[in-house]
Amino acid sequence: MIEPILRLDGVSKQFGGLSALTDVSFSLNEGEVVGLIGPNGAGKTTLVNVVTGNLRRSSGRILFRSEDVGLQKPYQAARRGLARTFQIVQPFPAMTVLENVTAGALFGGGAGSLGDARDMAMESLAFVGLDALADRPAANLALAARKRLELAKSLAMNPRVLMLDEVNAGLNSSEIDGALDLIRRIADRGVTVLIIEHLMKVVLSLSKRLLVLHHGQLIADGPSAEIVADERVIEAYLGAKFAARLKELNHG
Amino acid sequence: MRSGFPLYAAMIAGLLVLATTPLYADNYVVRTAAIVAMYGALATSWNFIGGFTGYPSFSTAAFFGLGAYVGAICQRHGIPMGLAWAIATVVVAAFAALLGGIILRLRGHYFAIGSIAVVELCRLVISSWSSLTGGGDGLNLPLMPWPPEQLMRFFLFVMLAILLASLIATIFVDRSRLGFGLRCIHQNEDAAAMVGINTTAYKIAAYTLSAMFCATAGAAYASWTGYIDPTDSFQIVMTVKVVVMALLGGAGTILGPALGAAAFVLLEELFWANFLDWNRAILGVVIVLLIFFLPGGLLSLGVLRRLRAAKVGGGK
Amino acid sequence: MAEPLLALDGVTSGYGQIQVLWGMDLVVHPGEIVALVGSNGAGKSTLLRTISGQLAPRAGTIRFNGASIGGARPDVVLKAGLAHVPEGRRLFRGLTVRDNLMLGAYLRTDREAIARDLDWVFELFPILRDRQRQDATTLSGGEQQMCAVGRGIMSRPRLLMIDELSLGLSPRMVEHLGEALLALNRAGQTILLVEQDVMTAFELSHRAYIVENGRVARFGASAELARDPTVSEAYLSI
Amino acid sequence: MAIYLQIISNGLMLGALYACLAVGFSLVWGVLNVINMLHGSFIILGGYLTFFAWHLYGIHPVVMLPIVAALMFALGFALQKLVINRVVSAPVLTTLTLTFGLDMILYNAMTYWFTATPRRITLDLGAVDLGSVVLPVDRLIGTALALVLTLLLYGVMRGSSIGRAIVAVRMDRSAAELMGIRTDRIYAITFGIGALMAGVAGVVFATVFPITTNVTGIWLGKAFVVCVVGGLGSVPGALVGGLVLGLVESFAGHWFGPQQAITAGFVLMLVLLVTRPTGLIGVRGYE
Amino acid sequence: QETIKIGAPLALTGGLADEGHKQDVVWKMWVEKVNAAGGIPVGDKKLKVELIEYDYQSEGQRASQLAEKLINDDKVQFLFSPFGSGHTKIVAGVGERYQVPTIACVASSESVYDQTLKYLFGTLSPNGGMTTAMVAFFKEKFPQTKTIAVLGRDDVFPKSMAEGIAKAAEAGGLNVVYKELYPVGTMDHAAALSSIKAAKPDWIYVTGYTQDLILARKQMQDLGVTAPIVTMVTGPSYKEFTEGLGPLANGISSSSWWHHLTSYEGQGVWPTTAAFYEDFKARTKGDPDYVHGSCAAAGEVIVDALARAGSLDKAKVRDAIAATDIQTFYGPIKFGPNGMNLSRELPIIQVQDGTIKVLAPAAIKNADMIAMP
Ligand SMILES: Nc1ncnc2c1ncn2[C@@H]1O[C@H](COP(=O)(O)OP(=O)(O)OP(=O)(O)O)[C@@H](O)[C@H]1O
Ligand SMILES: Nc1ncnc2c1ncn2[C@@H]1O[C@H](COP(=O)(O)OP(=O)(O)OP(=O)(O)O)[C@@H](O)[C@H]1O
Ligand SMILES: CC(C)C[C@H](N)C(=O)O
Ligand SMILES: [Mg+2]
Ligand SMILES: [Mg+2]
Repeated sequence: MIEPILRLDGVSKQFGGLSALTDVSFSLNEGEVVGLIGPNGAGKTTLVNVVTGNLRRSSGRILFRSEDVGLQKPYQAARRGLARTFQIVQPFPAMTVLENVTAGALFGGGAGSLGDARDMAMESLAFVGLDALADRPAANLALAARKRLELAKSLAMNPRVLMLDEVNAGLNSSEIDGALDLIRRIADRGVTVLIIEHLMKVVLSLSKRLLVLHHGQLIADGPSAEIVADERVIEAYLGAKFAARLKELNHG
Repeated sequence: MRSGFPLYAAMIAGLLVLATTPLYADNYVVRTAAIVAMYGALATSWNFIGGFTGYPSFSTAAFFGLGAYVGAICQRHGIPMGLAWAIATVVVAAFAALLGGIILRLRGHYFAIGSIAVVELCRLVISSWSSLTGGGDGLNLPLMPWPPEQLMRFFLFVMLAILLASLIATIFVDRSRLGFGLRCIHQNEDAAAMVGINTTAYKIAAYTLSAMFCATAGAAYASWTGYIDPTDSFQIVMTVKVVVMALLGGAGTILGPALGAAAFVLLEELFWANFLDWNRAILGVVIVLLIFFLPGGLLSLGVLRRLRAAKVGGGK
Repeated sequence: MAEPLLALDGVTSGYGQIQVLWGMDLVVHPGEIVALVGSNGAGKSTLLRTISGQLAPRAGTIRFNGASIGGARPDVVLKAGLAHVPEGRRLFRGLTVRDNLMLGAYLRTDREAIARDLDWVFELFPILRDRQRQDATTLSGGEQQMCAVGRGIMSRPRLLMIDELSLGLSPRMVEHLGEALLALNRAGQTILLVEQDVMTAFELSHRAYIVENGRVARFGASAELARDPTVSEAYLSI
Repeated sequence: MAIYLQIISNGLMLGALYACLAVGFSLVWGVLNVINMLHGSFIILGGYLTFFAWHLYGIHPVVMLPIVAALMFALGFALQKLVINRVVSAPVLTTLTLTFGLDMILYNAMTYWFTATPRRITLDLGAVDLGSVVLPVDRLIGTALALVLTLLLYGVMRGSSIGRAIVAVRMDRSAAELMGIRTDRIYAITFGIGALMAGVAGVVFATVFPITTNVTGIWLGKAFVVCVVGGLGSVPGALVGGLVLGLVESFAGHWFGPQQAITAGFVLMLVLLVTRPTGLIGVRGYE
Repeated sequence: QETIKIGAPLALTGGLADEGHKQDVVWKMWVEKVNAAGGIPVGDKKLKVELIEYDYQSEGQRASQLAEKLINDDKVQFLFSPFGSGHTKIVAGVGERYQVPTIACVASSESVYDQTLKYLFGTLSPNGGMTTAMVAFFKEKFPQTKTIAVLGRDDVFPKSMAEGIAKAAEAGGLNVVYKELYPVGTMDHAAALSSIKAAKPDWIYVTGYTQDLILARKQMQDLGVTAPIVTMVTGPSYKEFTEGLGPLANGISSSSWWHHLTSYEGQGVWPTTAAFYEDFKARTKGDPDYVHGSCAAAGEVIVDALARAGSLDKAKVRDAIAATDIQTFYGPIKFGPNGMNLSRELPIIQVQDGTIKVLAPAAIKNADMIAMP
């Protein structure tokens, strides 16, 4: 079989007494779009932080293209092509939208010169449909635009794996539809996407495969359809009412 | 977008004004010009770490003082002056790089305090290491057997050279990916790391740059006065003065710090000549007014805007 | 019909040059749950900030419980009985969950009543009881939201305003919070709710206002709005 | 061994004074996030008030304690409300520079009016001789006062709702507003308390050390070290930091000579800054 | 009408303010007297003297800046260097560069003069004169003296004195049981004093400037640190010391460069020591100390040199000063090759019930040495 692009092997993370991640193991295959769901506090964001080196895993191995990157620094993760977005978006406020993305291209995307970087930046701005706002200061974008900017920045780093931590939280339906389309197009470029989301609508429409975290443990990993029917998942995450709503949607 | 022309023009003009003082003014004016150039270089150096990177560094006096001492010690061991200055520069740069590796992990107020502590610590170490530094005795340097006018002119040009060097370095950094990276760090360090900037390395680079020219200036200053001692070589007041100068001109811009230095030194001279008893207080008032009414520095004034050139790095 | 608890009449507001609200009219009656829905940047949060005194209205009147509170300082508004749970939780770093909750009762002096309300918050959100000694900002997003709502409750407000209840919460958590709000409401708590997830909003509220670009686009009984095809077309496309 | 008892008691007495000197600085730093370069001058100002009251009108320092406290609180409160408040949320560079400028003014004024000549209050209280250890009475009193005042502040911060509000404002200004807290007032009160503590430290110091503008920088430096060693914005932190610094200086002075004493303090500070930026006690809520 | 301009960077504020004001007083006194007499004879005309003073606020860098200002802007022909060896070094450097004769009246450390400055002259005699003699004298008075503890301020003069005394003591067969320097700005001597106490020396020798010494003395008292002989240099030379300490000053011994009890005679505006004493007393109500004496003498050096040079030509004047060999109320003045006044017997003094007594040299002694109370 083909070598997975990212593989976690018995990864754990403690905060003092509290264990945010316990012996988590799974792997992502090149080009896959996988959903990561789980109740609040399950450890989803922590998981991302551990993979990108923002937090140091307490134990376990993290393999990127079968290289152990468990001790890498965030900037190394970025250069390797492990990009992520933040649950709370983090732009360079005083810089223009273009400059924000240029930074991604220049340092993460390995652009040779400022010039190339700007071209790459324009490209990914166009891709996410922000090119119109290129010269606006990032600070006074509305939330939806800021989330797109975050995406454009990650894209400019031409990542191999892209981890999206609730890029859709706070967007309204029409905006979400836009985002969905965008993420699909990203995936079509062959980028492996791990998408963390509470909006099942989003998760289900994007990913064939779901991972479910609960109290820091991976309680399920499999095809979406099965997962949403899984008793433990309903119990731990979806809740009976929502599960019911899903069912009638699938039938109706 | 932005043309460098007004910038260069202003820069050349400024340097020329200083360089020509010996032609028409007496020695004291020339001395003042040299002091302007010196502080200009110090402020411009500070700009790398304080202006571009946004790290509130107060280490200037430490680098200046160390430069002075390294240079002095070398000269006393018979090393020719120029070489001594070079050595001072390199040694202090290395010191800054090492130190940076340690204290640049700190942020905001902690970094500020740490960088101030460095000044105090250097003073204490230098003064208790008598065998090498003469401790509280200070050190005498070989006096230069030149007539005062010539001597003064010489050091004016030396200080101007250092200033010019620091300015060129600034322009270069500003246009390079280093400058861009530093500005990203300034804006949001975590996000900077996220886009693949090796923040540690970049910060150390900035800190080292901010130390080098201070060291050269310090060494030159030592040769100039011919006598240095710990208390006068490591002054917190000097450290803060330099920061104020940079703010006064406009931190993070190319010419701002140097401009601020000139303005500050001249003001100081003025108050000093006219209100001996209160000059310190008046400077205090100037600082307060600056903070309130000119937070962006002189270069945020309409007239001077065009010199502001360096907006967020490399954005062209 | 009884005198409304909160009544806005032609309120305009904004930040610096940016005007955000363009004459909002809105009423909340005692005992109601009223929902505010609308896309990002519509001005929902700005409205709440204006009501709670963080922004001063530039025109229009805000009457609360019979008195005009337009432009009053936040502490005055709060004393009048109007609590605001801000968007993004805004818990106090460095303080334990418990201390955060206690700060909700900053203006109160009735110690034993405060103690009772604290217990009541812990019943609503048991997880908080277990985490009460943890630094509140190290809680997960959902846990933080509970803490924030709890902090709002601790001031014993006549009207509780919650901004973005479900932002970043799991469906189950939203459901749980929803039940908690309903329980609160049954206990007589009047609530003004800003909500992105329109479905949840309509389920929870008696009446709802749809805000667009700083104006009220539609309002009415939530059930009816939910049934209205034009509305579901725009907001309910799951 | 006798000598060590003496060294330790020297260290503890000095340490208590340091704690008292630093606690106000630490509070302002922690809550307003402002490094108050005026702190050293505030201490000396408190000292001058005490000295002249004693020198001109024979008022005993202990009597001056509440008076100085009140005056300094008023000064601090006003200064914050009128001046510092305008930049209170600006980055450290701005606030630090501003307070430095203000300090230049105060410093210059004091040097001009009182001259740099050191002033001294000589109460000649003698010393208690425990054989192996000698404890100067004025220092003992100073130590006691320092401890009492510091603990008093702790009580206020911990127990009173003002204390709680101060912490809330320290963490999130606009959220604190929603709790009904008036942030501008809290800031002014905090800065007032900071100045007050500096002032009373000055009163205590006036009986032990010479009062002169030349030493403002020295005391300010101590405040830095104590804060970092103990941990920011926390009364217990200041207490621990002060005592540790006192002991370190005392022992270093004995073992390596007075030249190394002060150096040791700064080294300790830098080491802690890097290894344990939150100080020995760490940043906590109250305090 | 041309005048003779003398420039003086002075510490009128800051740490050395007291000392600065001493210099200020005497010089003004001297200038008035000279000008009242019509000025200084140079060649065939008499020129008035103008003294230009600036406050350098006890900050070395300012001292040098002001020296430059005095020379360039105010065109002074002479410099009076400020108080202390440290700052004298700084100012002397400037004077040398501009070849302006500089008279140092309060710098006595050889290290100031050992840097081959041709234009620097000092009216104080070398520190050495104050150490060996003192060791000998104390051993004679207190034969049981075996050990000495030395605590010195890490600053040019006090440091050289501390090292000087330690050497002299060892040479004189004493055992140095403690020798440390304390940094400038030390506020708490408890640690050092405790260590000294533990060493139980027969003689405690502390150097520093007045304020350090007052502080040290007080803390010695607090910690019950004492010895048969306690010497503080140069504390008791100043009335600020005795006034600042009151009874605590009693028994403290020291040495000085000059004392008003001496009875020298010679040329200049003050023919005798007594004459100077009277004038000074009349003007300031206080007793003059060596700083006053030495500073006034500096003026006399210039008067004499100008008379012999017969012109204001820098080089001529400089050589004239170098050739100085005069008697004044302050004693003989004759500069050695390094520009320092030649050594002579210096007074050893002690505070006895509140007043300064002279213990030696025999010629002017007015009291016998007592042990510390
Ligand atoms: N720095 C930290 N210190 C202590 N505990 C932490 C820290 N960061 C996270 N935690 C805890 O780890 C658990 C997982 O947090 P995490 O943010 O990963 O949850 P999550 O799955 O992202 O939740 P949400 O969907 O609400 O964002 C939570 O219980 C949280 O309290
Ligand atoms: N502090 C501010 N300064 C300037 N403009 C602001 C500020 N806060 C919000 N705005 C602007 O006001 C408009 C309304 O913002 P508001 O937060 O009220 O929208 P919202 O309805 O709450 O949207 P969301 O659902 O994203 O919270 C937006 O265009 C936003 O950019
Ligand atoms: C205070 C005096 C003793 C000055 C001393 N003569 C010196 O050389 O500094
Ligand atoms: Mg999360
Ligand atoms: Mg909102």
